[in-house]
Amino acid sequence: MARSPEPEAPAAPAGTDPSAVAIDGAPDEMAESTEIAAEAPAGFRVHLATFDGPFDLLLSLISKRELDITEIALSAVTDEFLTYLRGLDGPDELEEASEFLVVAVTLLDWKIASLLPQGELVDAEDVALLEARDLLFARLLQYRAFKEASGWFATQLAAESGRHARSVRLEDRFRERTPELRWTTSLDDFAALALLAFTPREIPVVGLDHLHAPLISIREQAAHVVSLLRRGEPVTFRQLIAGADQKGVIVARFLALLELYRHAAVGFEQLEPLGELTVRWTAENWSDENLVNLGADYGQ
Amino acid sequence: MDSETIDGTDVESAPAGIPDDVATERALEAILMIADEPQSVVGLAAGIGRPVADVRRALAALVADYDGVDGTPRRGFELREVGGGWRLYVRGEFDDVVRDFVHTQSPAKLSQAALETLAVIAYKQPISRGAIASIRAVNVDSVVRTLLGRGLITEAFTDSETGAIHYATTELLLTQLGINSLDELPKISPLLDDGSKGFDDV
Amino acid sequence: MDSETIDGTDVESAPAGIPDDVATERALEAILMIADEPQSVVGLAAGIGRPVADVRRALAALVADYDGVDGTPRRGFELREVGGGWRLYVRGEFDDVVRDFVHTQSPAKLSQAALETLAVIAYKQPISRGAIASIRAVNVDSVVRTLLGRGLITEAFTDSETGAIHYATTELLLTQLGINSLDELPKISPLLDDGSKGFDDV
Repeated sequence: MARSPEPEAPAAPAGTDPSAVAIDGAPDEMAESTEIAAEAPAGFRVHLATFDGPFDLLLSLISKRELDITEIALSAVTDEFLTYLRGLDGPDELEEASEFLVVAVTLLDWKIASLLPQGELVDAEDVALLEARDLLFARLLQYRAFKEASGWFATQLAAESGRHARSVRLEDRFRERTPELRWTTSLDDFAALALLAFTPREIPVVGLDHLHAPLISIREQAAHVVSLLRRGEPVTFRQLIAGADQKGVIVARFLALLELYRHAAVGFEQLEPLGELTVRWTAENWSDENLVNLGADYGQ
Repeated sequence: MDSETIDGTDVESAPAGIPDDVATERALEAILMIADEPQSVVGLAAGIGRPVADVRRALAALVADYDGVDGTPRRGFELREVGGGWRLYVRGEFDDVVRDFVHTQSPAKLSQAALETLAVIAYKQPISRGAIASIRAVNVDSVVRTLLGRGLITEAFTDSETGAIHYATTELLLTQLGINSLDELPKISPLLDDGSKGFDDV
Repeated sequence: MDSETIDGTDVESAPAGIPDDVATERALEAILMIADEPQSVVGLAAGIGRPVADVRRALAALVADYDGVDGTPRRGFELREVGGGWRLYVRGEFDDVVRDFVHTQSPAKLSQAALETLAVIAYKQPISRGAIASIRAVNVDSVVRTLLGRGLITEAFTDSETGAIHYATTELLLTQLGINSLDELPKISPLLDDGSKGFDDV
């Protein structure tokens, strides 16, 4: 299914690189179908009120940069995302943090798929790699399709709510023919119904169900990463995540690396595209106090 | 033309009016189709921004139209003036068909939606339709009509300011529940107290 | 049909629905006058004791009649097929005029999250909450609750193995969208077909 989605993509203009097309089409449509930051001409902005889910963010990042996601410079997007997170304040931090982990998982999947072929994914597994990459691509396309459809739903619901159907009080002469009421609700059931009715419909929940692991501290994982790297020898990312039995731990170590990179504490080396990623300790003045603030952007 | 007829008092109240080329009959049909209560001629005239005399003429024309006096079909409904207002009714000769239809269509049991709405009214009475709708997060108009029709609720009073009708439960509900007074309703207050905070704006 | 249901006890009330010389259209008009929700063709046919094909023809004739296609007046109301049945509506161009005469409480608009979830359910039904969540990549519990509460979706079935509840959309949703069946949803299948290959495990 490698490149199959594009030809059918409704927004795809003809004659461009197919893998880029679907995403190229995104910016304008995104501006219409979502309120995400579309009005901000410069600078990356996401309005919290409408921020909803990692795909939203990925889509807006991608559409803003007009990048082909299969060749996207992930680090640029990640940096941008970190900057965005850094600018956040207010009571939504916890939610942001959890949402971020979801985004990070997606980014990580993506990164693994596109940049970090580790272990058994090397060489002949390029095909599988492409598929994994396109799976993400397909997911984004699918999500976008539903998002566009939701615009149609909104329009229809709004239009129809202005329509008036005949719905009038039954004339008395017909009322008498209504069958006699059969009451089968007990007093307790009645009270239970009231309880049900008074229960607020939308209870604000931080969506964590999809993370099957407990929240993992980026700071703790950073400490682990730092302890490995400070020995001085370059370490591959594969080594860094060796023994990690939870996806969340891998994510957190990945995030920790990004954070450390931002503090200029580590450097990356990759000899060839999709090659092994080597991490090197580059900090000149590092104290463990730096660890204390690490991950603060994620509400930790 | 529109503005003169309502003596320019409140241009906004009849922004819709209707375009000059639309027959008064058509606009009246639209209103009569959704009107629950008989509509006065003056009210109709104000609503569509046409002179009272024109509305009167159009109503007479509609009556004749629906009655089929000029070779038009004699409709299954008719326009009648009842209690000082105009409303669409089922034409008398179809009463039997409609009665049977109502009989077979109306369920003997209340729907889940109706029961929930009834419970809301029982615990929060007197309560307006708008307040019920906010709690239930759905349009409750037809359900409230059903409950009224079943005699389980009644119109307690009309708010003099907002004009909103407030509903209360009846003796019949108490009988059905097997209790003597509303005090005997099981207490759900802890949650109600908590929940109600969110409904203050209702 | 009526006669069976009342086993001949009351010959007057429903000898055979309506007299033979009464046009089906007229009886339908009478019933549509009191209908509170969309009426299915079959239900209408049973109600007036006329064949389904006849009812279908008559409904089409009424639509044309009210729309004024054959030189008849274009009425202020129209007959629409929505949400799996037929119902009288105010003609769209009179919605503004009519607004002041109805005091319906429309519930709050759905959030973007609810709209997207609704779209996912509409296109992929029946679908479990987990599957929705993995498409939207967020937790959808509260949104699903909202949609259930509004009657826009319903619990279609529970998977006997996993215990996962699968959701489907309701006729009320169709009504509120102003469409008659899911076939009228805009086509997004080209995109989905490609994307869905990867989601078999979802």
